[in-house]
Amino acid sequence: MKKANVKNYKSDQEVRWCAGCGDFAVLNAVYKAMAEMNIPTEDIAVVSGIGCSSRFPYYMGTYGFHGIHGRASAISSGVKVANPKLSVWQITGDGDALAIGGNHFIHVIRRNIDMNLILFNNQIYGLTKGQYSPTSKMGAKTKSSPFGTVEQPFNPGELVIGARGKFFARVVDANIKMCTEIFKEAEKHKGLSAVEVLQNCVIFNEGIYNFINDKKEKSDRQIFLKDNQAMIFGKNKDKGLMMDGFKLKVVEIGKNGITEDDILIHDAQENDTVLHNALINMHPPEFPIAMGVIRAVKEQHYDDLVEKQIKEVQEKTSIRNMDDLLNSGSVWEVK
Amino acid sequence: MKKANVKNYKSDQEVRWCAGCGDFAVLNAVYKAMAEMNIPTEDIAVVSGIGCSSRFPYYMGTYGFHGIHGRASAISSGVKVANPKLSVWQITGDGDALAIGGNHFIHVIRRNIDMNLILFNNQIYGLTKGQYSPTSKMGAKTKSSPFGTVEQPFNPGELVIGARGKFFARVVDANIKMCTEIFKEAEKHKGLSAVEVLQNCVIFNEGIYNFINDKKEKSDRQIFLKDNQAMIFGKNKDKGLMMDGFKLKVVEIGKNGITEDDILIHDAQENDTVLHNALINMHPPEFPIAMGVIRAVKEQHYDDLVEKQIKEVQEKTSIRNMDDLLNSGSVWEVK
Amino acid sequence: MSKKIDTIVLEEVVIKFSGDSGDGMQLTGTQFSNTSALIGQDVSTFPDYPAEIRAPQGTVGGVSGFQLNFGSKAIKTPGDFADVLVAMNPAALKANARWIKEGGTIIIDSDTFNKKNFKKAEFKSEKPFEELKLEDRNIIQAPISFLTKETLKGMGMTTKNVLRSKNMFTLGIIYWLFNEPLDLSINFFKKKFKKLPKVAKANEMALRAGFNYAGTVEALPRNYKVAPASIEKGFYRNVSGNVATAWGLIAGAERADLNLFIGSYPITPATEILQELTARKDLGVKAFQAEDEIAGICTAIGASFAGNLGVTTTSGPGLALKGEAIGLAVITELPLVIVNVQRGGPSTGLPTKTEQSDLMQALYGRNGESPAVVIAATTPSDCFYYAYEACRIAVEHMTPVILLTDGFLANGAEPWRIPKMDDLPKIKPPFAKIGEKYLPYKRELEKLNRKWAVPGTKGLEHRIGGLEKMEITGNVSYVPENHEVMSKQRAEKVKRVENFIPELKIYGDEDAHLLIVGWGGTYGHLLTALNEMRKDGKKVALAHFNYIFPLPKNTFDVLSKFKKIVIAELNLGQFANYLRMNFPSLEYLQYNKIQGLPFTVVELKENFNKILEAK
Amino acid sequence: MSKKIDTIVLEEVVIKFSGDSGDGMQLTGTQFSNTSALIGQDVSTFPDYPAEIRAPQGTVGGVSGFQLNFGSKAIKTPGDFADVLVAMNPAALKANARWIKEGGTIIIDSDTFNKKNFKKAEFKSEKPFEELKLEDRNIIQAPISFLTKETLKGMGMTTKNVLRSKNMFTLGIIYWLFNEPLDLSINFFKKKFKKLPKVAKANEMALRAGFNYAGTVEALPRNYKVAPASIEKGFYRNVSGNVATAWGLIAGAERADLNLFIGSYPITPATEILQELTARKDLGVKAFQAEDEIAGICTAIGASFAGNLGVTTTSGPGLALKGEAIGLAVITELPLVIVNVQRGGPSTGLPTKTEQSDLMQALYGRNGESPAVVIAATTPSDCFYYAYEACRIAVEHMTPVILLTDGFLANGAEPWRIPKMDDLPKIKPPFAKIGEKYLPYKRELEKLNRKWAVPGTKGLEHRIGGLEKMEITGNVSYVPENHEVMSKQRAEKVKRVENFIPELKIYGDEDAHLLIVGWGGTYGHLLTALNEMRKDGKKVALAHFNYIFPLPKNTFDVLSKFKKIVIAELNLGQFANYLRMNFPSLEYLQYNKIQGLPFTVVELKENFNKILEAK
Ligand SMILES: Cc1ncc(C[n+]2csc(CCOP(=O)(O)OP(=O)(O)O)c2C)c(N)n1
Ligand SMILES: Cc1ncc(C[n+]2csc(CCOP(=O)(O)OP(=O)(O)O)c2C)c(N)n1
Ligand code: SF4
Ligand code: SF4
Ligand SMILES: [Mg+2]
Ligand SMILES: [Mg+2]
Repeated sequence: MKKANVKNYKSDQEVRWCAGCGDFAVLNAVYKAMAEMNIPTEDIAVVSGIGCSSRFPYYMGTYGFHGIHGRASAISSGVKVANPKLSVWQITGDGDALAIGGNHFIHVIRRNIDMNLILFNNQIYGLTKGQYSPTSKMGAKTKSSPFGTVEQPFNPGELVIGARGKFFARVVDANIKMCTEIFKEAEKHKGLSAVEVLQNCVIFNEGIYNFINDKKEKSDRQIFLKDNQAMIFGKNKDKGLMMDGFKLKVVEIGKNGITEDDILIHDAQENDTVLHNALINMHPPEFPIAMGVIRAVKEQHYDDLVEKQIKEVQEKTSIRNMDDLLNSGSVWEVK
Repeated sequence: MKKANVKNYKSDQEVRWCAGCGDFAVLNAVYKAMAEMNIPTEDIAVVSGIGCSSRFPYYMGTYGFHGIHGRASAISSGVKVANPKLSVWQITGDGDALAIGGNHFIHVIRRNIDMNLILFNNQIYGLTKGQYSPTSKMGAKTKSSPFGTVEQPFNPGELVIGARGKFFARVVDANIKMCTEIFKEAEKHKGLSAVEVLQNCVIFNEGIYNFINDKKEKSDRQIFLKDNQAMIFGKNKDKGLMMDGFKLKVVEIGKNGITEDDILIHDAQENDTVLHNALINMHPPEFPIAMGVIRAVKEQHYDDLVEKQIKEVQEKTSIRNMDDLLNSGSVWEVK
Repeated sequence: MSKKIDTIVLEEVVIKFSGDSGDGMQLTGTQFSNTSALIGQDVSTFPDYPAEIRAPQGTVGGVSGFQLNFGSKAIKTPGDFADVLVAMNPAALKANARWIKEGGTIIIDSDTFNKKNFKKAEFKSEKPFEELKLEDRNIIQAPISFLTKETLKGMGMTTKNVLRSKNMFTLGIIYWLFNEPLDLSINFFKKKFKKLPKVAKANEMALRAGFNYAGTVEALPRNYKVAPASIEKGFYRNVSGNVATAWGLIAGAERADLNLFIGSYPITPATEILQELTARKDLGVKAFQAEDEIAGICTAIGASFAGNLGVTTTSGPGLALKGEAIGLAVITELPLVIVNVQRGGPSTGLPTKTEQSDLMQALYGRNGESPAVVIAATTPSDCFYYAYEACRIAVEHMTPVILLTDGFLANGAEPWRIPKMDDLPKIKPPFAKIGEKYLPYKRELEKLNRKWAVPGTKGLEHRIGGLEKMEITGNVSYVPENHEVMSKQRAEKVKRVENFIPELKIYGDEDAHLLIVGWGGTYGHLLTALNEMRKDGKKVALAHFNYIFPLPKNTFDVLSKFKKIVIAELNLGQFANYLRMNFPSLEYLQYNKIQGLPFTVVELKENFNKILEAK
Repeated sequence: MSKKIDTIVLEEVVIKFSGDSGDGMQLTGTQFSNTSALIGQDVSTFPDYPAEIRAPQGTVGGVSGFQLNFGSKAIKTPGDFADVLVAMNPAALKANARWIKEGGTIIIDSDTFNKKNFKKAEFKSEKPFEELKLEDRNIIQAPISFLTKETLKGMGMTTKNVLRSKNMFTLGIIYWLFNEPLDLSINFFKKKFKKLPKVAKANEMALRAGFNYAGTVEALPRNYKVAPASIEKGFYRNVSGNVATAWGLIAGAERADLNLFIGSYPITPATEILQELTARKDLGVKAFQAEDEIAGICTAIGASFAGNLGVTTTSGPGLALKGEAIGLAVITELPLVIVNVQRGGPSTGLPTKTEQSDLMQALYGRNGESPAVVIAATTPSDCFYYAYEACRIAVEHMTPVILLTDGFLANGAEPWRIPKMDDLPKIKPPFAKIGEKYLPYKRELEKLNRKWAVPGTKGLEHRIGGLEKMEITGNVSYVPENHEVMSKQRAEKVKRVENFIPELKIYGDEDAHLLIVGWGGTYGHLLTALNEMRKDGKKVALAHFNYIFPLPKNTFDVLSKFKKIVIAELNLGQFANYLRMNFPSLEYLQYNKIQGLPFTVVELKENFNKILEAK
């Protein structure tokens, strides 16, 4: 199948983010992923909450719903369950998904509804001009924390797994290629695919990801995980991850007798969460930050189970319409 | 200090749960724990949401607040931050905390506010007469799922850790002694102490915990974890837990050359979540279910950090009251 | 030894079954009313749960009741006061003492009237009837527990199980008293306990024993007969308000050729609607038990966007939580039905009790100028039609519709002539045409609705959302004048619903001296009061509202014909204020009650008579 | 070469600074108004953000504006139309074209008026003034970018940084035009950029250069002088509505000897209140940025239970989310202040624009009969007093109080005479007495408030909650009559607040032919319209409401004196309906506007005059 033209996926509305905002790159990656997978525009529904990132649907040439703050997961759940043949993309921010929308977020994950949840994590409330969010680092000074926050942040991947998530991936806005590839993986995965995008807000949180994005150092500071491949990283592909008791450690291949064979092989499909959690929790400088698909476990998904249950019941019942129902059970005639 | 009389902690209101409900035992354990720790009744605030279990405050001779559905964590957060010298006990159900209250639940845990959160998990909505809850097993047939649910349940402990929880314990209603002991541990722990009570609802979910509670078999089906002690269980104390790659396995002491020394030592204070998660996720019949304090990590807590930050700022400021503030900055006189 | 029995023919009787939560009074009441309905009497029932939680056995807090009113005339309410009270224990007697008619009959299980139970029920003495000043009632002390045990001796059942049939022994007594047939209940046992024939048998035996006991003992010197009512011919069934609501929603979706999607969170007294819809997988209903009320409505909005008919159901506190999202449905102009089963407020209030205090909330409980249609059902069975109406209006006018019922309607039941689906008006969704350029906020001339373009349809891709939209194109717009245009169009669209609803009718005298005005679930009581007053020769009329926003077009014309208007509602005067604000030139008196209980016909008549007499 | 300059003395001038979001117009406007206020002129300001999000540079959507009105007389509004418009680019010109007075002056940065920018601003031609029909205005084309660059050449700064000072060059022009002193701004630079002396210097140089440029070029043949206003003596400061609100809350807590606790979630245009309170750790404020609005109010309720003064702040959609919890505060009868900064609805609507459409929501947006006090502020600075009033009423009457402000007040600013805390009435919390038996729902006679027992106090242990409570004891109660008693007591308690608030005043003519009625943030515009009409010889009066529920006791007496009453509000008629429902015997005309904008005095006068003329 020939891949579709990227511009099919664009709407005629002007894109209104600040110049330099990471959101632009993600938008482009979404266009590309959809085009490369050739999903018909009419079969796509893009649903969001409120936030800078949540303006996303207006820029799509697909069906789109710009919801209310925090409710993207709930609205998109309704869309998918009502109309399961749609490819549903949920666009949300760290405030939208993890502050006001935290409940719907953990529940859509628990239910494993088949959609792609793209979480723009800029560690700030952008749209309301710079208050801290549930992912802002402890001590962050923002408009609403002039003396620094006193709250530990969520790690979105950890919360996804805590809510029984089956798919979690992490990408960085600047890397459109990586984003495109991972969005395609997310779309292919049946069930809820949560993708955390490390997104730069040039206005209120400029540079928070510079450390891991640094052009020269990023191959040492990021590890791009691929299913079934060894967990190797570094400029010279000479670093890797190994087990150390119940923990992970970074080792250098070729030193202390360590060879490539000693390095852990990534198994995204493993249902057990232990290793995935450990990977998600890796933080620089001690560890590289894990990018790519960290977890992708096949599991039945809610929308499909609903369809099946309805089918099963309907196969057995004699009640086929409302008249049947009205006349079932205890009915009597008055003559 | 002489321990206080249990009856000090009782109110004059008749306890109105169904005969045989697990809630009675928990209530008694709470009375006992408070009395044994001799906490002055006036320094205790018991805060709940809505549900059978949430009627709890009315039965306490302390300060009490029966809130609205799902908001126990938020109300109690306000109580504690406003009045940090209080011993705050939050009483909540699996519906109250994990359905409608899911957001406040994960946020009170993330913030690590110093209180005891007692989660009555009966895997059902008791008060509204028997609908499934977010902890009901997949396939559970209830009033609102006549053909069985199609949702995977939360495992509360896993969610606590996913939300960066520092203290998690699990007890069973029937074991008042265990409940009392663990409630005392929870009260001693500074920061948020989440205790999951496996609670039997005789009316709508009778017997869900029978398997692990079985008088004869329970020592094989439960493992009571104690900090710094080996993870040994079984009628004859002949079973234990060992590592198996990144997973756990049950072994028999004395067989295949395994001795007590091979058995894992429980370290509740370890900050790394991997092993705690594995323990929380153990399920019969393959594994015993983990009881007791599974995780208890010391960490700064929000309410305390708030006080400290205020003190710090106040030490440096020259603005000591509203008149000072009004006359600070750009002020001019009209003569 | 056969005795002479007088059979007295009655027009209407109120029975209240009461006992401990575990005594099976709800089942007993349902059995009696089913039998009564089946033999052609008219019936109205009202279960009365004490509180949400089981109180300890034997206490007043733990009493569960089931009241029913049946007769050979049209029955519109479950009745104010009981002709016959069944009290299975002292607590039940105490809880219901005030609801027994002068000259009424009280049947008690004398085996439970002992010291222990007097104490539990907090009697001060051991003379319950004196203490409650009920000595003059016709008291029948039957050793029901003992006789049930005797009857079922030798069945090899545990005492606990044997005593479960106490209620059927009692039912037998009542059947005898009113000359009703046993076979319908016996058939019910057989069906229900198909797999437990012993239980079926035990129930049958207890029922017959009670019947025979009543026919034998001296205590009941006569029995009564209630003739069948002369009701319209056709097929009938019993239906409660909540089930009728659920079915009306399914019917609405079916006649609109839409899939029904319900997103809801359980809450008393609305939960049964969700439960019934969950059970209706046979009809393809998609029921989503959400994590909370907000998710409930938001999934329903998502479903409507995706081309289903989205519905959400709740009660007061839940409606408060849905306010913000209702606004989203208002501005996105999607069809959505919100059912609110009112209960006693504020806050958690009296969660199992009935009230009409969510009217203002339904009208105004959200930010901005946010008009949504509000309608109300008036009887358990017409919940079906108003749920259907809600669907019709939501779909054809592309708007959220709030349907108000209440705890009284929700749990109450009555016989209902089964409608044929073909007799209901077809519902026509205003789908956008494929092939034409789709402009999301282009309005149709008549109703001002926008058109509905369903995801999955090629060529109709579009975006909607909560920000103000440019008229016609639907692009985000901050243009000041456009906001005014859109605000007015939204208001006008809802206003025009008045052209598609029936006019307001008047019951009673066109030249009445007093117009009684009501809305929603008080209809039965108001109508009965009206009829009785007219029988007494008073000139009165009733205007009862189902359509609240917009009001029927002729409302002012109708109201302004009457000199005196009294608005009777179960709140502190919300509809009265609403009418004042719509038609300030008229004068309105009020009769309000806010006790978690329905009106009684007696108090209504008393008050209306006072108003009539006043200068 | 010195030229002759005419200095013309003006009474009042409106200036609007406008440019790209990045052009620093807010700072420029603030500097001008600070200077103006400091030299004793009266000022009123209104920033006008385009939308919540930065649009691409150079587009109309991305224009940010700051309007100010200053004068030698009392200034009550930021003015309708600008005498002087500063437009830093073509988009700014386009966005504001309709707001320039006939005969007004337009100052543009001619360097930005090029093809590229015309295109971005969607001009059809390259003749923006003609296209906008502005040719007849007094147009001053200054090469501001170029001159700024020239001025700062050699400072060793990047072009980007140099251009940041464009706005100060512009400010210099305006200072010259109105004969205002430069030193206050120069001092400001020195203080603000203490650690970046180069930046301070650059700003100073640009400012002086602009001033000198204006004094030199031919384009500005004369300048103007506005004399100081004759305002009350005392110490003054500038204050915006949101900061005044925050401070009023702190003041309320201080005068009640309570700790202030705020639980809130950011939302435009209310966020600054939270931000200001977060910064006030010096005064011990506990600010809890909650995970959502529901947690915001629930933490505040918890804090009030625990003995703090609990406060929550939000805007429309957030208030909708708080409805259920407000009901909890109503039934638990705890002090609680809810500030709602109104914005354009419904739903997300026009989030950065002003509106008065949350009145009905504030009154009725929750389940059950759930009375809470509703008050409204009327100017940026009196947000302080009404926030204080909200605290006073909440604490002394033990009730939730909703304070309504709006986007116009919140962002607007004005000089404010600094009050002394000792001059404010002391607030006395009705604490329960230690040692006495505490009955949680025993009421005090005068106000009907219950007493407040703070956790941590020995002997006052008690339980409260959302279920209906027995009067006096506060035990859970399902007794029907008690519910009616409690419902009425809650209503009566709030009603009695009328005994503790000032009476309604009338501005203007006691014997007016038209009474203008307003409430909340429209005060400045209505008063100005009133004054101007009276100058024109019309007999008019104004009744402006701060207290909405309950209304001042003399409301009916006041209103009923006038033949014609018009209610002017920024919605579709909510207060008008509210008055109809309270005083149905009076007739009310309406003037409504719903465009996300404040009234203009011009349109008000026009409409009121029409009403006066109508028979
Ligand atoms: C009910 C409600 N509460 C609050 C807001 C205000 N609000 C809009 S967006 C936002 C946070 C945005 O943060 P995030 O989701 O991280 O998105 P970003 O702007 O950073 O992309 C807030 C608090 C709102 N619109 N609605
Ligand atoms: C806003 C709101 N929604 C719904 C309800 C109805 N409701 C009361 S308790 C409850 C669930 C109770 O379940 P759980 O928290 O597990 O407590 P349990 O009764 O099992 O102890 C529900 C749905 C309510 N009271 N308020
Ligand atoms: S404020 Fe930040 S997140 Fe929002 S558009 Fe601008 S750069 Fe992007
Ligand atoms: S319904 Fe269940 S949980 Fe509730 S009181 Fe009864 S036994 Fe306990
Ligand atoms: Mg963000
Ligand atoms: Mg439960």
